[in-house]
Amino acid sequence: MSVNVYKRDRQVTIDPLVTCMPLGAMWAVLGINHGVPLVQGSQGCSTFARYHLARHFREPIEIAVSSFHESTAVFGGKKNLNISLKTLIQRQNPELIGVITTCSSEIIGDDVYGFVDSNKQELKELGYDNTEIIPINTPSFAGSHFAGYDNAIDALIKNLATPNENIEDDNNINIIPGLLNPGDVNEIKHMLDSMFVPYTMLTDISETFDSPLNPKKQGTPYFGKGGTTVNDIKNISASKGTISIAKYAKTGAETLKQTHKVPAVTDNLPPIGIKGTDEFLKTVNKLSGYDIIDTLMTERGLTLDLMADVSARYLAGRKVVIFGDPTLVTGLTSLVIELGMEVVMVTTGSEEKTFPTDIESISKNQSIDVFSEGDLKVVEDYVKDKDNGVELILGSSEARFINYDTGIPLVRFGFPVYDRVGYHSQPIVGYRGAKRVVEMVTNEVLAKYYEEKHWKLQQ
Amino acid sequence: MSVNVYKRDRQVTIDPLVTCMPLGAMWAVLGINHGVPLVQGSQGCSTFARYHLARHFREPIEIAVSSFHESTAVFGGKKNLNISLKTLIQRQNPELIGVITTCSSEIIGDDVYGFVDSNKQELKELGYDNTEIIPINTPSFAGSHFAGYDNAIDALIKNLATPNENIEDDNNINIIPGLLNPGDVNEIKHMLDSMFVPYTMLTDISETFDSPLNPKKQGTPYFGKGGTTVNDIKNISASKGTISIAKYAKTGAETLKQTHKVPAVTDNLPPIGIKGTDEFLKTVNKLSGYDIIDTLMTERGLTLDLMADVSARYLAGRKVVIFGDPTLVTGLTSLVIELGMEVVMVTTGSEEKTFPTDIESISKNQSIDVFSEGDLKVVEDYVKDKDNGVELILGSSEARFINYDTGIPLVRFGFPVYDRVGYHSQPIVGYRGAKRVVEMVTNEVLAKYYEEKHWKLQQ
Amino acid sequence: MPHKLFEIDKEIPEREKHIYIKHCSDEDNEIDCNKSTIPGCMTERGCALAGGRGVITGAIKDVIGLVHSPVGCQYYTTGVKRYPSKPQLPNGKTFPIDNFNLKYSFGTDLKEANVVFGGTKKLKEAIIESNKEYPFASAIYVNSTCTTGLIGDDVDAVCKEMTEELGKDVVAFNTPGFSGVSQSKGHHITNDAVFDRLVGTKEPPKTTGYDICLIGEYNIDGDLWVLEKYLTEMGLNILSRFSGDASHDELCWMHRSKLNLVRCQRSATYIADLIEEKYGVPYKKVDFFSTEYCDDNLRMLGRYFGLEEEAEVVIEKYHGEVKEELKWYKEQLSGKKVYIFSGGPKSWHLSIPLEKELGLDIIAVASQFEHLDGYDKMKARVKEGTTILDDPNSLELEELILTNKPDLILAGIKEKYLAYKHGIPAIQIHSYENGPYIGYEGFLNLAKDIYNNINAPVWELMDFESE
Amino acid sequence: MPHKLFEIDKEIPEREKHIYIKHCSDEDNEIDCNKSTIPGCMTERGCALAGGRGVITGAIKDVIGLVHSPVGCQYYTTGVKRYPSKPQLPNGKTFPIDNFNLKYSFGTDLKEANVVFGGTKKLKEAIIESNKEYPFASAIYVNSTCTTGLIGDDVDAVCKEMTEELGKDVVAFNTPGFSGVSQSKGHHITNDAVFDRLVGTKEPPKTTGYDICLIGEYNIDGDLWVLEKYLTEMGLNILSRFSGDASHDELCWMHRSKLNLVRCQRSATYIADLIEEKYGVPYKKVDFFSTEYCDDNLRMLGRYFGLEEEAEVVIEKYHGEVKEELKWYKEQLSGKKVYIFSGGPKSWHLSIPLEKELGLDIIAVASQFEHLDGYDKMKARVKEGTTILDDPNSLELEELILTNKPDLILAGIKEKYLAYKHGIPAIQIHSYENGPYIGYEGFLNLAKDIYNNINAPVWELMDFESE
Repeated sequence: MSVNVYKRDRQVTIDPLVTCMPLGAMWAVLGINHGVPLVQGSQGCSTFARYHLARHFREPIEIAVSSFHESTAVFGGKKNLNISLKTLIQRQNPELIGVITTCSSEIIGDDVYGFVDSNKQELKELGYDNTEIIPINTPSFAGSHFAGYDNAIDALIKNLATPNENIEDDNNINIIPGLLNPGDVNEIKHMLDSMFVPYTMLTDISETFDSPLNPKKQGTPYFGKGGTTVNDIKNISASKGTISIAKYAKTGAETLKQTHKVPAVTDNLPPIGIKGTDEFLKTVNKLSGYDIIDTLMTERGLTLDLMADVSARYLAGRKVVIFGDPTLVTGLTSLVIELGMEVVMVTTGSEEKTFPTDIESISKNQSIDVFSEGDLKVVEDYVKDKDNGVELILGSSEARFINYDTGIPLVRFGFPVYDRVGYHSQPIVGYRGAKRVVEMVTNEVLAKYYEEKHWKLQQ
Repeated sequence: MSVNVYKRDRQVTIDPLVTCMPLGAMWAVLGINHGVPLVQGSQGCSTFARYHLARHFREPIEIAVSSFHESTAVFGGKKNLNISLKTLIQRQNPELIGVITTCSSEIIGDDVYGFVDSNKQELKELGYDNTEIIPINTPSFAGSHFAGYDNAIDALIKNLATPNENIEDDNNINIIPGLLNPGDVNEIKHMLDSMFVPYTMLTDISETFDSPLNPKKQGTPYFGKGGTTVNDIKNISASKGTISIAKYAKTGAETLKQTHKVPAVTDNLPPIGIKGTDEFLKTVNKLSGYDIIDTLMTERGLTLDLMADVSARYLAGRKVVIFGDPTLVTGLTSLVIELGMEVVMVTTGSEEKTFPTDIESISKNQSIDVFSEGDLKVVEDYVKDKDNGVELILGSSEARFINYDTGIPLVRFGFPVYDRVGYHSQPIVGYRGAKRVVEMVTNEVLAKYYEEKHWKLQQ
Repeated sequence: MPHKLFEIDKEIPEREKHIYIKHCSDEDNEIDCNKSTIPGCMTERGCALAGGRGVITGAIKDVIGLVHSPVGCQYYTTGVKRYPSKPQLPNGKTFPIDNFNLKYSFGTDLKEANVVFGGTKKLKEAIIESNKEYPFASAIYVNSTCTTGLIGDDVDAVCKEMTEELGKDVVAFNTPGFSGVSQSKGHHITNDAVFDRLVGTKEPPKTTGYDICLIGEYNIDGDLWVLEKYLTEMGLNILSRFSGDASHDELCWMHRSKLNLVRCQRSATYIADLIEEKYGVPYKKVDFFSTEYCDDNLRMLGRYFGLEEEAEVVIEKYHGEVKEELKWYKEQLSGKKVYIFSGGPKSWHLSIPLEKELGLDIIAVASQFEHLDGYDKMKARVKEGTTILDDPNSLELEELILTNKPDLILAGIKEKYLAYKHGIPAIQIHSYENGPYIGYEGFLNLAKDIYNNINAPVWELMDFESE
Repeated sequence: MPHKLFEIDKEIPEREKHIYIKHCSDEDNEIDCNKSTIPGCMTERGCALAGGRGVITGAIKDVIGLVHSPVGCQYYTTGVKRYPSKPQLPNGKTFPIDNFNLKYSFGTDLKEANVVFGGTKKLKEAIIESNKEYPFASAIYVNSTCTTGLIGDDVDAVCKEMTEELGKDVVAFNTPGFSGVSQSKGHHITNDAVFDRLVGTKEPPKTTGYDICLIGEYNIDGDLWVLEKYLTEMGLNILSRFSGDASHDELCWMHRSKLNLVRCQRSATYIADLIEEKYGVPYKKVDFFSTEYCDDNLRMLGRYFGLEEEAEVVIEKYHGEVKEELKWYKEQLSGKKVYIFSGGPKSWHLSIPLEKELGLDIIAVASQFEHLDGYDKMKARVKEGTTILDDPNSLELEELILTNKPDLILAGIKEKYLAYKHGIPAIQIHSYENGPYIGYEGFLNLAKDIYNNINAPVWELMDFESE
């Protein structure tokens, strides 16, 4: 029907749903094989992020920091960066260092590009020239972690993708996944692998954020397993196309299009739900020329089978609030509508220009309240307003107290989920991810709304 | 430490945990591509089973019945069987019909072997000789559905496996899965596929009980997708070995060993939990000679990683009751002990001779109460006895009222699970199945025992 | 040629007589029904035990239901029906266990030795033990089964002995699965046994001039509670229920009712007849599906008991509550083609209401176990050209789907998922989806479920290529 | 040569002075500490905001905690600590929102324009709006951050203005992340600000001769409630808490305490010193980790307040409850090698208790931000050969693991999962696993967690081949 767009009527943010730019850049860099994010800023800027990533992934998160102190504010961060790069390279020998700026370094006017250039020279003279050093601008006040991720991917592409003259034309597809969980990235890889499509994930946190435990094979210093190699990124300029799953992460795809004429698909529905996944597979097929094979259609059929079983019977018309990453919220809104449920409110926490129209385009006959740049308080007030009749919340662990206070079930997805386990390693994308979401949603509905009339569960 | 074996001190069964033999045979036959179970008995014998299978799998379950009535009791079931076979073959043209006897047909003394033989002749004369007809003895009073499954698999092997003289020696492994869910069979197939081991599943319900929805491709009369083909079974006599996952389903493997010298492995731990899966993979490796490849070791490592994250922190020492299929209970007991939890009581509902010693062999330093031939009332009394301090139940939906009455979490597995969705299509076997179980167990513990002290969930 | 032989039935031409296409007003054509099913034809019918313990006695809140059989018969009849019950007893006390009928089943789990040497000893022990475990149970109902029928266990004698020994009713129901052609036989056996053994054996604590007995109302998904609300509000007193949310004692004093209302006329007219015959209590066949039938039947009761005004108050209140919403649903649903395949009478209960009140187009009706009287009603209530099927099997369902292309099927769980596979929505009409379905609010629930099923977005997603 | 240069540190030899191997009784060797971290060395340290809002003010139950920053600083300090609070206020009322400190954070979410043109206007609006949203909040605490420090927003002035406008305390905490070398600086700044701005500004409703103030006790996982129980039972009155489960008002009357007890001596001795200096209130450094320290310190308090007998009753009761179990754990754990890496003082609190009472072998201790006095205590409390590390980084942790092969690590969440990857159990000692860890029962909890971690069967499953 339509969306009603509301803007938060407060200056104060109460329980934000996003964090600042650097985290997104760290995320991107940690998707590089033997990549290390180096935060050019205060220690909190790395430590807080490490803490938050660690509690979500329950994995070691190794992020370096150049440790700004008062003196840095006075003399600038050049020395900190010099020492940091040398220390890191000497001790850890990473394949890549992403130099991630912060509010501090940006406000004091650090010229990280210049610093890095001069450093590269110095390091080369010292014999350390194996490590790519990529400056990434992420002034915290300039956007959310989604924007920081976008900047980082773009910086990686700009700095690494080499002209395709020397690269043989290949069938490679690039995927910019956005801030997806390992389970989601794995599911995308599963779909591409099923079609035998070669791809480069820009970048690939699927194993670095979800590494197997195997002490005997664990080297030091610690690096998570996997990740996209620097070489892979260097070679992307001859690819058949780039798909950016997240609209907030399209800059790199556009850069690659402009500089290397690689076709870019950046405005699709994410591969969440049936339509979104259909669209994704068709795009992959179109770009790569590889067929969509039957096993994927079987997965599709199995998901539809479950949807048929549960949608009219348990879910129809139930009112849902969804908040979080704009891409995931858009995709889940589509999936939830495919289930015959009613999405009553969505919010993303960040200001995403196309979000309201994206929601509108999938809203069908529903009237959806869209809160631009919401915070958790917006979600809480909406859910606690009984007139809204909210029956289910889809969101991160941030909503745990709303769930605790109201008893309205919370189906967890996205980042962060720290009060339950396993969520980061399971998908919500693809047909199988959709099936998992349908299972979670239905089982929460059954537990909450059917258990009290238990006889209805007997068949 | 030890197990304490208790026998139920009642003649009366209060809420049984097993059903009678025919259901197991139907299950086995429904794992055959275009296989139809034909129940030689009263209509309830097919309809009740169809109902119970349908509510668990949420799939069409097509089982024929020869519709015994009073006159059959007097004149015998020969005519019923004659008409049934002809009707079935003419209208459905199945690849195989399993003629499943019941208490009625056995008590009245139907000679189904004789009936089938004479029928085959008749049908051949009518030009219907494409359908294998396999008599399966399952007198309901002679055992549980586990035994019925065993009889059916054995009958299929006895009747179908042809001498291996004309069959080229191959690397095939046979798997008798037992009454596993589609998700479990798929997981076993995934492990074998990962190792590139060719196999025959005896039988394979993974798709027939979990078929994709795709009306355009759905032919009539309805048959579920997939299933083991009759030809595959005919060729198993040249296999490298047979693994029976379930001890209650070892007869077929033994038959194949005796008649065709195919090595049989029938006494292992099921591939549930780390040790069980390790053992399974090593057995596959030993029988087939194919290597255990790294992707499986990565799955192993990911499961261990989760186990390390949660076992000491959330699970250690929590008291668990497990009931259900003896194979699954044995495997889950092993897994739950691997998590550092305390298994206080197990029961299976059927009388399985080796069950207590199986449990003892994995009990480590735990003292476990084993109820031989328990029923749900045994579980209920145990759980409701506060002295036992039970904190978690692993079992089927049958325990829903125990959960409802006590609030003690129920982690669902096995058959039947009808009050939640998706369980039949997700595995508990293999490393990935173990990971899923660990997730379910942990998340139930978090929701029940940590949510009230919510601050503990913040990191 | 009102009969029709389906394509799939060409090898079993005897099916032709069971399938009838309504034509003009030809009243004479009889539908073959209540006959043995063709073996191996994939029937959806069940057995006498299902009809007895499954449909009728399983709804009673305070009795031990003991199945004398190998474990399967007990297993299959354990808590499978959506028959909630409240623990309140007519004597004002509360039964100590909530939903006792759903929670517990009892059985003798007969083994080979019992089959060889007879099962009565085990049965006795099982009765005694059950009673010991739940001494507060009001009675013990024992069902015999194929096995115990064939081995000749004298269940009646055991029950008689046990009744004396325990000082409470121990009632035998002789329901071997092979009795009769369908579960219908189990209904009949159970009606007879309750009448013979129980009715007239107790007296109610008090009686009024407005006492009624709801017969053949099993409280599927709370149906009975809806009717109870209407009837009580208009001034009637539910003296007995047979057998939804009933207590054992109520069955024993059914003869004291002033009027018996027969809801499910297939499974329970027997006992109403017997009571009328022996005790002179009249009965009315009633129909509370849909608003119009509900209006009519409440008015009829109002007239019968001189409670006309009270009936109108109830009608106005509850009919009023759903009127507008039903109108909206009718607009949405008009013209959608429906096939009703019920166990028994719902096929004729629902055909007119679905057409008149929801605008649906009933293209076919069928029943598992109706008798001729039921088919006559079906015939009377469907429009020209409607297909009427007796005891249809899975393959006929598929042919009907592919040929007649219904938009919705009302059937059981076995047919539901088969319909789905062909892309056709289906609602469980035996046990309901989001019931209750009876009465005004029930009919609205049914309308919602129909709407939600037909309009589930999943049906538009079937085709990958069409996107 | 008591200092040691780790292999991984050969390129950063300045680390040598931070790592010390205890040798005989050489008291003179100083450990380099409380100094800037080497950039890029993968430190585990945080910033001043973490030390201020994260550690101290985030525990207060009834104040609006507003971070004046881009969104990240607020995001990262939202409800992350395990600081439960009870809604009871000292005036007998109940704060309307349970665990307000965990549930809500407030921030200015500064954008580019605010950075260019200054953020004070937005800060004022945010303060006013927050107060409007939660008018019952007792005060508003505003933290400045790197950004607002660098752009020069006068947060003190805004808070002063707002205090007047709103008629409640609006307190500025100047905690830019770059202040000082670690979160320790944030502790100091916050101590000073609370003292300067709040202490002495209010009077308690009543005072007694047994009033104490618990300083540096943040109620991690309920620690404070354990101590409160002991102290209250022996007759003391907790007049103020700084700052676990504290209300704003309590901070304002800390000067009325008869004795201040300093629990976390790294983060909170500052304010105890200031109060003693200005108001003459003496303080005692206390240690309640383990049964022996608990005994000692309760006895000390008993002597101080003339409550010797009362103290003995408490000791007997609570020590008695855990004695046997602790003995069992000691038997199980004897000889297991442990590395303690705490934020601050837990490394010296726990070393002797873990050895004496649980039989563990402390092979290394470390701290993120201890100062020299802390390291002296660490040195004094560990046995010969123990490694002591200041501000160790991830790579040193790995080297320590591979070289010294501890059986268990007590550290934070960032180190926990790194230890796991090398097959070493680890317990979160900052925020605990299944705490509380203080007091008698807390020490038993810690023993259980240690036992469960070391003995988790998963560690025996690491190797596929060994099976």
